[in-house]
Amino acid sequence: MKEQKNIFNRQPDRSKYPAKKKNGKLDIDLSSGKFVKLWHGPNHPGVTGNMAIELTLSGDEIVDAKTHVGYLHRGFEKLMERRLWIQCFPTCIRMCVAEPDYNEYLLAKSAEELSGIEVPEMAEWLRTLVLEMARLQSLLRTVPGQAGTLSLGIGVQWGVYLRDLVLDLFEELTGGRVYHMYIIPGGVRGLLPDGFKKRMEEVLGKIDEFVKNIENLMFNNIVFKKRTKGVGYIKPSWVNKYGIVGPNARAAGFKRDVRKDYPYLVYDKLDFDITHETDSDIFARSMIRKKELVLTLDLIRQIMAKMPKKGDIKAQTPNVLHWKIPAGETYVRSESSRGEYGFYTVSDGSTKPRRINLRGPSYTHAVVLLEKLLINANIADVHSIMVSLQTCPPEIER
Amino acid sequence: MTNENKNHEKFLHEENKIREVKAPDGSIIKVDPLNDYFLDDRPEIKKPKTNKIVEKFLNWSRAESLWVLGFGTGCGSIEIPPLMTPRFDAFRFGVAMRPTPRQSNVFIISGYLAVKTLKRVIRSYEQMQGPKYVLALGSCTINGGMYWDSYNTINRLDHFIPVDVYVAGCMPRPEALLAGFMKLKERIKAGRGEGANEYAEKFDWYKANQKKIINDWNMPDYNW
Amino acid sequence: MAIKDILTPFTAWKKVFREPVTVKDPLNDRPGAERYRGFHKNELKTCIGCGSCEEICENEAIDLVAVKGYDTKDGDSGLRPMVDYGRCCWCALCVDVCTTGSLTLSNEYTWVAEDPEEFRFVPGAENKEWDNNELGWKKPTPNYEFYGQKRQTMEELHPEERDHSFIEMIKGYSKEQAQLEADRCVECGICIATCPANMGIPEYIKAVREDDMEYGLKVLYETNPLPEICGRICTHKCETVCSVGHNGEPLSIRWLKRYIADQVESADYKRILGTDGIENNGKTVAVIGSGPAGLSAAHYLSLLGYKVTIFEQFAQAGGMMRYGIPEYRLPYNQIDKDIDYILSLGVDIKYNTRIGKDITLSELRDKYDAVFAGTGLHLGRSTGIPGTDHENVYQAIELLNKITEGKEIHVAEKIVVIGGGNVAMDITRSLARLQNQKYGRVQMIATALESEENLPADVEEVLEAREEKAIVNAGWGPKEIEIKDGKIKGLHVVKCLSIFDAEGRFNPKFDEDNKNFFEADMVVESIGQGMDINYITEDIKAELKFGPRGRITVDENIQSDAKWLFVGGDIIQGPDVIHGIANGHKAAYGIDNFLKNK
Amino acid sequence: MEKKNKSSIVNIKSSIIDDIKSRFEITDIVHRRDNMTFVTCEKQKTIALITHMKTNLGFKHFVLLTAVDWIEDGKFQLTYILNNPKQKLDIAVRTMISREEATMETAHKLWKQIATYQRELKEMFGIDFPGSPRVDENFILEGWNDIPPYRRDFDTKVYAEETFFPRPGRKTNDPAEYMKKNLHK
Repeated sequence: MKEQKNIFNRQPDRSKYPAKKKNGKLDIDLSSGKFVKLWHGPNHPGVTGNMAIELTLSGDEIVDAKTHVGYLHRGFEKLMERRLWIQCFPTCIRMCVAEPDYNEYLLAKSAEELSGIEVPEMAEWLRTLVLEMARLQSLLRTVPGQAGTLSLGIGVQWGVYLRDLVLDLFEELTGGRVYHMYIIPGGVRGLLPDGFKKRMEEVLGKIDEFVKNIENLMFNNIVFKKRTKGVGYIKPSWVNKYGIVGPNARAAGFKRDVRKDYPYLVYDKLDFDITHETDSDIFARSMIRKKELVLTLDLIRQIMAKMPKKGDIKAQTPNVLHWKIPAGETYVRSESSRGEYGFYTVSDGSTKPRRINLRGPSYTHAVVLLEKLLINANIADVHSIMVSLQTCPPEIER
Repeated sequence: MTNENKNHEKFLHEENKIREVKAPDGSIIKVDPLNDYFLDDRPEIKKPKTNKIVEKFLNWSRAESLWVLGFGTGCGSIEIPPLMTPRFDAFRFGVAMRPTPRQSNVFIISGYLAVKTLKRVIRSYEQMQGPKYVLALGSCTINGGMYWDSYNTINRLDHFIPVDVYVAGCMPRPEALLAGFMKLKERIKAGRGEGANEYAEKFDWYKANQKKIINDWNMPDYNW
Repeated sequence: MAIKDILTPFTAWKKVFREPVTVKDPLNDRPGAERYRGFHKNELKTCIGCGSCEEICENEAIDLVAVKGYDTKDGDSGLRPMVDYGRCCWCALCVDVCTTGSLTLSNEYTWVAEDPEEFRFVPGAENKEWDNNELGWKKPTPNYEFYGQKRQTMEELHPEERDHSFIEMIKGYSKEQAQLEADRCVECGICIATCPANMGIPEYIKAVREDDMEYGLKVLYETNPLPEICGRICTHKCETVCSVGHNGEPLSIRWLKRYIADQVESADYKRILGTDGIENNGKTVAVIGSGPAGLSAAHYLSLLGYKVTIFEQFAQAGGMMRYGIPEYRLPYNQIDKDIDYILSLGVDIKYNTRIGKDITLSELRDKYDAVFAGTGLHLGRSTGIPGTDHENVYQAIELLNKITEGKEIHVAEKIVVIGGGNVAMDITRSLARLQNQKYGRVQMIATALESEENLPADVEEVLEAREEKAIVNAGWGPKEIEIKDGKIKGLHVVKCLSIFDAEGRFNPKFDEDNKNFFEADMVVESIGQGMDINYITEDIKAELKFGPRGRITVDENIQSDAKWLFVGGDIIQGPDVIHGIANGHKAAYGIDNFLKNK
Repeated sequence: MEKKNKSSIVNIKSSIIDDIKSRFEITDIVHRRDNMTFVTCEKQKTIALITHMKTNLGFKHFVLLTAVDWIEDGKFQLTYILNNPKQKLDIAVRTMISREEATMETAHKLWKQIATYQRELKEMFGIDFPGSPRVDENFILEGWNDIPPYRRDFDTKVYAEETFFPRPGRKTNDPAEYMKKNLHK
């Protein structure tokens, strides 16, 4: 794959500066006055999550970056070790605020796989619906959010409003606005309410229009193009080396999508193609997310059309108050809007999990990869790059 | 004043440790960065105006211009964008977001506080201009919420900074948050929004609580 | 980089003319959705305070507190959940697990306060504005359960297989069934208080679930030394209050108890219960009667080191359990299993020894340090209606005794049983079996004063009697036994309207116009039994106090006013096995206290 | 068609397992799913095994590295999950290391993100990976002076109650005990 030429880069070449010491480390002497330390974060106004990047600047160019996480650490993996399996269900959701449903699904799936419980078909369809809705609402924040990082706030205003409409639908279906707590081990917690399909179609129609508008606003916008093309370039060879997954890998030309590669739930009954871009810069990643948004709209429509009308919503599990899951371990994964999202679950045969470990895409994207991408970037692009990787600190530190 | 607590010393960053520096004239100067680079005044208690009408007017104006610090500390911060965008449009109620503590007078603690964040929250809170108010969202700020048994999140916010209004929920909806703002306005107008003075009055108690759990007290005692 | 790229972003301006999307009054315009999980509501009257909500809450947000106006009673702990909104995460697991369905969430979501202490409240008791909200989260239906609602079906012999023989009809649970049944328990412990013996029910059910029979047996023997017997014929009052029974079927607590006892070989009992080599403390106690009360007392006294001697009037031990309960319900080998273990603790038993005839009570008083009397109700009561003196009118209890002893009894072709209690059902079904053996068909009618709903017998007993083709015809008062030519023709009855008067005294009212006639050539009376305490001589009687219905008054230690005499079992309480066991248990500790302080 | 796919993946998997079996001593092979297998390898050979899988068997994608504390056996289990994106196959390599001397060879040279995992393990479990970048720096916690929190012997509830001032004034009753007090004769 040919590497994209950096046509819009307005930066002078400073690749030889700062000089390297003999041991290979950068020669950064803060007291020389040539370098400045700048902390990006940890406070944030509700876009990514609390996370700090310790930047070392030379002029407005970044010569060194260190990420600092842990501002949102609650110790979920420890807490879940002292909760019953059913009690983990409300707990694990909070590991990622933006798309909590993937946590619900993965916990349920792990428990079901380890104990060999079959979930009714209706529940599988509803789960798929909820997961796609979760992706939809997450993308409605991040697609315009990318423009928002360049101070193009109007897309964010539209997106947040539409996301709110999706949240209203969530509220109808699941009873919760942000934390839905809907996918429970064994099944789901309710059928579609009356008239849900119609209201869903209304909202989807509005989002269709939004996609057109955002196309005009962002992707045909000269400022956006100039600020994003060629910036934050990820070499395709890094994809395996840095463990890049999801949209970020797809934007680099890798056709990888858990929904297609390891079909779970009812994705094998849905008709879709993996989104694909090759430029691997911020623009390409934004484009991928927009395509994902369109794909999600299509998938939701397919689900609504193909879904059975009624059926059981939950398989009978053992009494949840003393549900023992047979000893064993498993890893289950799903495709969140950020990429491969998986739970590694170990059970020792008791009523509580031995260990649940979350593999979040931000864990690989937002620490080592981000540090790498920020080198030689302009200070004004830090936030764009961070958002283009869809950084979500709560899932890094949990 | 600083560096008294031996427990903190272990975690003190290299650049903040007391060290000796050679001056150009050859004399040795002892440098205590935490002491030397910051003012170590205690916060002041600002008494309300004696004139009732003036004070009432001031309170009314304070209540109608709530400038919120853009520092989302927990889950609840995800409900702040909807609140500030057209659907709920908090601007019409006099609520605006500001990027720095210096410009804001309301701090929304939007849920759980990890110890690491608490330290930043205290710094930010102390840097805010008085009179300042704290709005606490969700179960976590009241009694620990979901993370009541976590080793890394605090249980009771009112032990660390004075809180004006609590909003129940996990997480509270934007509407509930708006109701919290209404309550806060009511409180300020009634002259009960005295958080900053309370902090100054019980300063030692708050500091003791804060220092008990923040092991690397890598900052001056009071940042203003 | 076309000119288009510069111009198209301005298309956003066309939105300027669109209607704004702003919610006018966000605080009032947007109630929560139908399923919204807002603040808690609780129907305090339905709630039984089982604490399942507290148990499932991962945040320890729920406390159980006493609420005014709701007292502790059987099946209701009197506690109600208090929710701490400094902990709650609105997951509604508490709603989904609620055994009675009383707990729900409303769709109200705004609660703002300046004082953090305000956020604790007892839903339903504090008149919150959302108490009457219709909308909000309720447990999803159907087929959404956190624990099994259906009992494991107990395999039993088909009516055709069982109705002519005395083989045990209940087959008992398999391991798999027992574990599935035990899994349904929510471990609330509400049943414990209702059990007369206060057995550790959730604990032994847990032992079944975890397949730890030895621990299960230990729990059983803590309060009940006759698990095989109780596991079959206990009146299982616990099951009537089982919290799981509020939405589904109650747990089969009795069958689980039987399962544990059935799994352990009698040879292992001593090892498991650790009762080898108990030291004798040199004191002696006499126990009159080897019924449940006597055996229970003997068991616990032996564990305390007393040398116990039982005096039994019949040739075998067990009292009413052996001589009153038919073999198809309680096989004799199972009685022997429990009794043999108790006897193996060093208990002496003297058969065919009747107090008052073979030995007097005062002799016992002089020879032993204390005496426990659990003599039971062995005298049949008669209705006293005309015709009861006929030779073919029998007392149920006598017939049952004879069946046990293997004696030939008279079995007529058509039989009427007067009575609707468990004993009446026992004799009805026993005679039905004998009729089957003798005539190949059943012509049994059991009639009772009580109406169908209020029959004192257990529901399943009546059901099974009917399955065995006996007729149970409730709500009739016996009037007269018609006798023609010295032979019984049948029983005249009139409709019974009510049994007790306004003050609760026994005073049946009849509708004399509504008559009926049950054809029969044999009548069995089973309207209850009386006690025979003639062995208590007048001089001892003078020391005692007597309560209503001639029952001896005892204190909470089952100690009578003659300090050396302890009295328990059916003659003071019940009648049933489990009260007897409880009395025996208490008496053992009462006697121990008494003798230690003597 | 689908069935054929299924059997082919099982075949590929078994040939891969055979390959590593012939080169390394692996035990405890657990087939969790058609496309997922857990194997256990001894500590010294683990990194070599992973390197072999990456370079020769097409396991290009590294899924995760984490530890499980088996305090009863005095062991930490390290789990490396590797993914073969072409064959769509997962193999998880487990290795047991001593809890007392919790050190492991670093693998950060194979995949860059492993450095992050190893930093987390160092902080949360106290497992050392000498040579791993920034492994001694704070990752998540700040000023932590207790035993590493993910170890099983660290009791988070006790720690939280001692440290974080739970709001007083709560009292609960156990229904069974409460009824015992009020009802038992």
